[in-house]
Amino acid sequence: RYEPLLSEKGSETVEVDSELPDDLTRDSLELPNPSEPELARHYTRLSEMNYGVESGPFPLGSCTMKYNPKFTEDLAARADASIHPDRSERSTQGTLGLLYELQTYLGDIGGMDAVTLQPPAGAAGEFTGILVAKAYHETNGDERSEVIIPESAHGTNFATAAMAGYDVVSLPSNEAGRVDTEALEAALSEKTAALMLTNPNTLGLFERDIEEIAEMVHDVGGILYYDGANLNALLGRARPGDMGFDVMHYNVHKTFATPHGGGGPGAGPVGVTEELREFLPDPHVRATDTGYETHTPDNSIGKVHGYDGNWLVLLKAHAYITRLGDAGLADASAKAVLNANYLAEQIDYEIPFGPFHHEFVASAGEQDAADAAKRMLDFGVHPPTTKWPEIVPEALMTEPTEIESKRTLDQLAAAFNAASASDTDTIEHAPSRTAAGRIDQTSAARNPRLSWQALDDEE
Amino acid sequence: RYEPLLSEKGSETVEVDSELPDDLTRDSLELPNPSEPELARHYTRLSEMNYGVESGPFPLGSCTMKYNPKFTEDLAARADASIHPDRSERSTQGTLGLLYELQTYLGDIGGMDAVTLQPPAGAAGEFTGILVAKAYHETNGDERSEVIIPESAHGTNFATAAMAGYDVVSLPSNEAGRVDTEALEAALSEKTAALMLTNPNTLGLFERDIEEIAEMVHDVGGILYYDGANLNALLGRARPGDMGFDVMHYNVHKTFATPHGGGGPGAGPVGVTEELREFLPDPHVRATDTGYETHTPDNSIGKVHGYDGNWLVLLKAHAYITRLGDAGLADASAKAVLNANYLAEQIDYEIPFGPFHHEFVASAGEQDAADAAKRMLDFGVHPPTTKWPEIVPEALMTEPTEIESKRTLDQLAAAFNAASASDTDTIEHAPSRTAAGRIDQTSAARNPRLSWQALDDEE
Amino acid sequence: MSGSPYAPHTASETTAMLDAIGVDSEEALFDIPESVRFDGEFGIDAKSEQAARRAVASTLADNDDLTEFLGRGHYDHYVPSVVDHLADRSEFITSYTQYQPEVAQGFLQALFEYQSMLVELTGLEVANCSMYDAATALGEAATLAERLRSISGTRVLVPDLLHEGRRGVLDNYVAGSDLTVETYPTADGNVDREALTEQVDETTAMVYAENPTVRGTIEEGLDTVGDLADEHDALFTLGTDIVALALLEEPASVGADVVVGDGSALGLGSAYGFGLGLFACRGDRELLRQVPGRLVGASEDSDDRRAYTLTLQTREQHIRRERATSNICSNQAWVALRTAMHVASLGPDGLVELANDSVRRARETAGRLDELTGVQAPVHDRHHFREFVARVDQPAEAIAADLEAEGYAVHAVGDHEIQVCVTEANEQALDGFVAAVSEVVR
Amino acid sequence: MSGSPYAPHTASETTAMLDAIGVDSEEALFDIPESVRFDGEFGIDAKSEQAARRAVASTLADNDDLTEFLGRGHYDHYVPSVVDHLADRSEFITSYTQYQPEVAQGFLQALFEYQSMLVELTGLEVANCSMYDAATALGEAATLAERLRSISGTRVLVPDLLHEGRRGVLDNYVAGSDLTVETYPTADGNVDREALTEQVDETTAMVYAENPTVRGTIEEGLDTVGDLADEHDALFTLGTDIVALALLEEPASVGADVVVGDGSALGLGSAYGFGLGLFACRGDRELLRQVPGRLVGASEDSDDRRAYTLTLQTREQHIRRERATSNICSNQAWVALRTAMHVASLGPDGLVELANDSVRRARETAGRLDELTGVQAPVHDRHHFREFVARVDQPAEAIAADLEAEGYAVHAVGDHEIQVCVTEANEQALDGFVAAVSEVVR
Repeated sequence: RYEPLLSEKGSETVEVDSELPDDLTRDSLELPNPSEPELARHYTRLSEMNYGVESGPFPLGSCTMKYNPKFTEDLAARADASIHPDRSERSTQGTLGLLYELQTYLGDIGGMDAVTLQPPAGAAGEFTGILVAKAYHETNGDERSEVIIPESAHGTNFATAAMAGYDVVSLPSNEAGRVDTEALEAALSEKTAALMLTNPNTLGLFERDIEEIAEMVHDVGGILYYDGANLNALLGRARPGDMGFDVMHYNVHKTFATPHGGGGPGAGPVGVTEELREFLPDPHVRATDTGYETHTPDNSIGKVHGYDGNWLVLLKAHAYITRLGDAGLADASAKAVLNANYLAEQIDYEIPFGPFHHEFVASAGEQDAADAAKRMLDFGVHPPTTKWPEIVPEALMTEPTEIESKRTLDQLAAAFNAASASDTDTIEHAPSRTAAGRIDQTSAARNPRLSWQALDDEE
Repeated sequence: RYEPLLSEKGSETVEVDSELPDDLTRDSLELPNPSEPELARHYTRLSEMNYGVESGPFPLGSCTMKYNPKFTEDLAARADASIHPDRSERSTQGTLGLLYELQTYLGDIGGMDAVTLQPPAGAAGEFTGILVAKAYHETNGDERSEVIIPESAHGTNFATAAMAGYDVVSLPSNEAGRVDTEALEAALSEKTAALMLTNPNTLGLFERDIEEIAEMVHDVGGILYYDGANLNALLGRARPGDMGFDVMHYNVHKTFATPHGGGGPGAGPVGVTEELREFLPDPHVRATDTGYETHTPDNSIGKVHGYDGNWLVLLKAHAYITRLGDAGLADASAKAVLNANYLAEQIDYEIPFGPFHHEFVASAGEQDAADAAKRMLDFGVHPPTTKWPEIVPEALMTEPTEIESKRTLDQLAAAFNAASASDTDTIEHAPSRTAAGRIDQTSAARNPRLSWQALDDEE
Repeated sequence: MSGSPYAPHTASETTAMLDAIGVDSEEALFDIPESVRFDGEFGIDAKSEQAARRAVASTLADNDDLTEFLGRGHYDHYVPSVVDHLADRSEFITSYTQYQPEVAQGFLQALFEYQSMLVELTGLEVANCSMYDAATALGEAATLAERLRSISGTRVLVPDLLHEGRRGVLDNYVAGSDLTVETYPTADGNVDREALTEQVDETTAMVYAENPTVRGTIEEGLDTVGDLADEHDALFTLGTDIVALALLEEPASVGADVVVGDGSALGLGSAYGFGLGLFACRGDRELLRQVPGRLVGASEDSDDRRAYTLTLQTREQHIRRERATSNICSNQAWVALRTAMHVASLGPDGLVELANDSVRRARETAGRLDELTGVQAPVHDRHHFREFVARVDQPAEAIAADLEAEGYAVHAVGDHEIQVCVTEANEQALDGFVAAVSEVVR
Repeated sequence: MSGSPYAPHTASETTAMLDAIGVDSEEALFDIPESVRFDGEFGIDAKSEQAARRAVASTLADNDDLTEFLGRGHYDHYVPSVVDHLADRSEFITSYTQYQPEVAQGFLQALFEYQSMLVELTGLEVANCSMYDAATALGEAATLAERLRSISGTRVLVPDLLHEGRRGVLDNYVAGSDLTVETYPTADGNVDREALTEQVDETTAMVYAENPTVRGTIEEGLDTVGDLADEHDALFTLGTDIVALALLEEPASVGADVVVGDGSALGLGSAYGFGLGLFACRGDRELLRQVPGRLVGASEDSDDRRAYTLTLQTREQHIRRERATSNICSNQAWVALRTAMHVASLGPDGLVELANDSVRRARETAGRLDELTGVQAPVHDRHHFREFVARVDQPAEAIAADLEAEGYAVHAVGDHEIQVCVTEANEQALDGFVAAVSEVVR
């Protein structure tokens, strides 16, 4: 059903009068002016037109849509968490203590020697990690110009490398869906600043040759970077640091269950080996004899966030890890992998690669994967990630996470199978049972209307 | 859409083992065992099948469905509000202080000399008030056996009088929809313990003869009781105490915007004149030179709640009054009356009585009022109270409250008028756009299935 | 601020609405005789949300920060955060009684589930969520007994140790009836069954017992009390709480006809006595006609899909008026929603574990206090649930006051008796508490 | 506790699932070489929700309870409770980026409304909600300048007083580009327009100025800066915040091409630097192709009803990879939702009033401090917004430390300069603060 725009419910234009000279101020301001009850109804209705983790299964591959424990929200809402970043360290021992503990937890979980919490998102973590690699090479007087990235990697990897000024060398997969070590050998050179990898990769496959890969990268003086998007497969089973990775980022909004918030905020802490610790961003939290303090690492890359990162998100991640502990974390990965494998058994679509871990990529085959996904919406579930990675034709990239029960997985499989069994006409016209029908993306892009003012102009 | 029962999603039977002797314990316990994500989804879905004030207009006559300010919830959630009732008074000065202030606010608003906050609901307030009247008569050595109640009064009035051991004398209305003073004269006698009145009455009409009525009741030694259900019409304009009422209850979940909670909890504080103060329930909060304390009034009727009433509800009412202040309270009534009168102008159904205040009673005429209400559901609004008071045939008792905007009232009027224009077949089969179709009340009552165990037995 | 912050009217809208009505001021809409118009002030200043919040919080802050070891019918159990978040969804908390079930299926189903949980926990067939608290539920049980044709007596028998609040409310509930309330003695905390046998006869309308008792003891042989009531055509009403029900003898199995007590021990935590009264009873026709409170039943909608609705409403005040089974209208539905959520969150395992912990904590804590010079605990040679009475050599009031000065709250229940309640909410403070007791009892 | 509390599997379900897969243990599903298996421990004990909550809260409680008079780019305004309650609805906070718009209309519309509010406030045509904070938004603005074909220069000019965090991030954002960052001088807090005129030439890619400035002064004659940038084909990027936008000159009217700054001054309150970066820019074709971040556009669904969708996605990393306009993926959508709610809650009246209060409070507070011996305020002979710099005779660090001991936090921004920010969040503590300052400055 349709909910009018706030502006359609009533706006008001006020003349702006002030004690300031007129030439310093604007003349007027027009904005919606809903009463609080109207406001509450507006956003309540909007929320009802939105699908979240508590609406049903949300098996978006590589997104790790877990349940977000409510008590972490309560902690984030505490008055003593609401402090200004420019306070003295003496007066913020609680915040610094929690950040230090989280650094330690993440270091242990990833097998890394030092962790910065400053990057405010996974992509920001990648940027930070690549800047660290760059600083390392520069400190060594080493001019390097290339970052190697498997073609099945997350788009952020490519964009990040470019943002840091590197040329991107794209690496094909082998027939088994993993890194082609021969192609890697060919790509590596003294120009190689880093290889960015996800493990398990976006097909859910563990890179079994990871130690050999690490050795190859290190042999040419490169840095091995771990994209933490798929860390939920490995908690307590394997650690990037132990595999030879030098730098990694963590997506706390994936692995550590902080809410995705409709796209964010997340947080993308970065872990490094001892050798790279000196390059971490400024400031960095460390323990002292009497408490905690911040300092600037010796060869710090500087700042990647205006302050210290997405604090309240980090706080929630801390609370989640505190709650689960070793046993809970290990079980989370075990059940995530169990769920992916069980779900895969129940669905009719072909799954070309395996053995996979916490996610798998099915192929919609003759169907358009995007259409198949729209059809799944009609069964009250959220569809998987579609059309990516491209190594699987018409990919349906599926990650149920550990939070789904067998019963829910069966329902989800039924939705997959109903889509699979649907004819072309049906899926092309799906969905039919959602708040909105299929939305025209082309006209949105061809004629961008990005504000209600643009809509008004049109009329 | 259908959401399975928790028991259908999965139950578990556990053997009960304990350190206690076996004969003191039960053998086993079977209950649902949802995981927290499943639990969250279950209740999220259930909530989506429920209409609240933030879903749209909720013009239930005599129910005063206002917006419930969120900040009052935050205050009720504070740790320092979560205390045990058996604490010392010295350690609970915050709670006692708030209760004392609320007593004072309510006394001022109602024109009453003393207020008890102990009754946990409006009906409990009525019971308390009638017990006070009874104690007053008994203290005077006065045996009285009857309570007079207008036939248009709330059902609770009758039930309360009976519960307190009184015979109920039902009083007809006059042609104008108000108390028939001649009939009242005839009904009054030295057997009259009390007359219970609502003003404005359930037709929204102010009892213009209230002073004469009070004099008549007082002349026979009776107590005049004010049912506070309609107090939202009068805030800052008139006070029951000034009209000659001796006892009154307040519905804080109506007038003072605490949430109705799907039927409760509410709170029903009772105000009395100085003469009746000594009969108030035990304990009663009063101020001392240094703070606050509780005491037992001299001729207290005793307890009407195991402890001190619905504290968190009272806290929210206090916060609401604190926020609005004199000006806000007066404006609330002004806008409530304005809204009722404006809405009445917009609807096609006949409204036989007036001038009304915060609510009016329309007649569905040839239509069945309950059917008309079901039809309104199809337009996304909540219908008014139906078939009551019976003085209006096929009554649609309507109270929009002050929170609705002109725009919303126009939409609500459109729903009324659409129902009014619908044919019999349509309204008899309404609603058709809700989560459930028309529900069979008769079979529910004829074959009571009051638990999932009963449903299982049936299968 | 000149108006209600929750009224949306702009000045121009107000004018337009007045014009549509045909009057020139809001004032003109009030049909109130001059003589009873109010033109005074309450003297309450309007405040911003921020200021109102600060004002109330500032007064609340006058409550001392004590660790409470208090119980006696009102308990503090840890409420999972998910309960708060779900119960606070506006569709639940701002909704009304379900008179339009087609748009209230969510709350109706939740209450139906609550009823079902109570059915499982009590072994009885019918449960409601309408009672304000344990005391009013007890009062309603008594008047129910009077209404039942199968019961002819008028005497209500209650234990001499009955909580003062419950007794006070019961007295008021029977004030309009022919019932009288009498006490029967207890022996070492529990029902003195021999003495009770003496007191029960054909004039008895109801026998009331509690398990656990107000002093935390666990009853033994309640089935004989059930039999006794049954033999004399009296209603057997058992008082308990929702945690104890998970562990102690099932009320139905000891012959209870009605169960009352505290439901909000789960779902609400300490709330200054605010709570939820349990109410469950047998499901035979006579009781179904006479039971007080709202009941949710299963039915079908026009498409023959399962649906829920309030049912058996002809018992209620809005239909039956002075012949209603109770005057209850506003009830405790939202608290029941929370309680059901908490029960579901625990599951049977968690609930039984919590109940077992309640036995263990009382035993262990009594044991630790008993080791102190100047304290003997427990006073009653019984099994305990969650709480127990301890004898102190010093005056109990002084002990309680001294403990309060140390930051702990206990009950003083006799000249030399204190009562101590331990749950997961205060267990972490137990070492400090025991140390404080050891200081103050000397 | 042996497993994740959020995994629902009973033992029998796990077994059934393993059977269905055809393996006999969860272990067997992990295709990880022995050599990289981890069999150590992290040493983190699993905790109950209650214990976990207590543990985190207990550490948080080590933060001192100070009244903050802090700003400099991160502000504490009172967030109405309704914002918390609505934004925390699980359909919003637990949802993902809107790749399936048919089930994400709610969030998309809310973001579209946010964009529209920014359009009104800035006078520019395009706004997004993707920037992490003011600093990263500034960095993105610089790299946007580099991508624009209409701009040929490489020098980014920023004020010498630029906040250290913003400068640091900017330096990193341009590290992979050909851009260089230079400062231009300020005069009494504001842009030294004469000096700037000297510096701007055809090699200039972007001129950045702020209004209000980091020292709280309000700029005058920004239109000349806009003209200057325009004349030399440089991008004019203006830094500001969402409250100031309601009062100060509209960025479009002074020639700003891009607006960045702090959005979370509304909606989030003090959050240790966590926030939302504003980002708005002109809407011409070239900018539309090059703008970073997510954009929501209006479209129609299959029934020709208005609907919303992410649009112009070909700019983004998941499609364009290394040629994307930014690497942004996870963004600040939920903070933008909160900011939009807060703006809507205030309405234009409330927002302008809040902005005017920000001018008044800074002026009045500076006036009160100026009366004290040992303080001169404000240092800059300018109009101020929300905050101002004061000169203190004693060393600023010592003053700040002494004030902290009294329960107040201020910035020490120079050897003898403190900076003080006043909002409705700390205004009620102003008397105490001024008294404390008068004590410590002597």
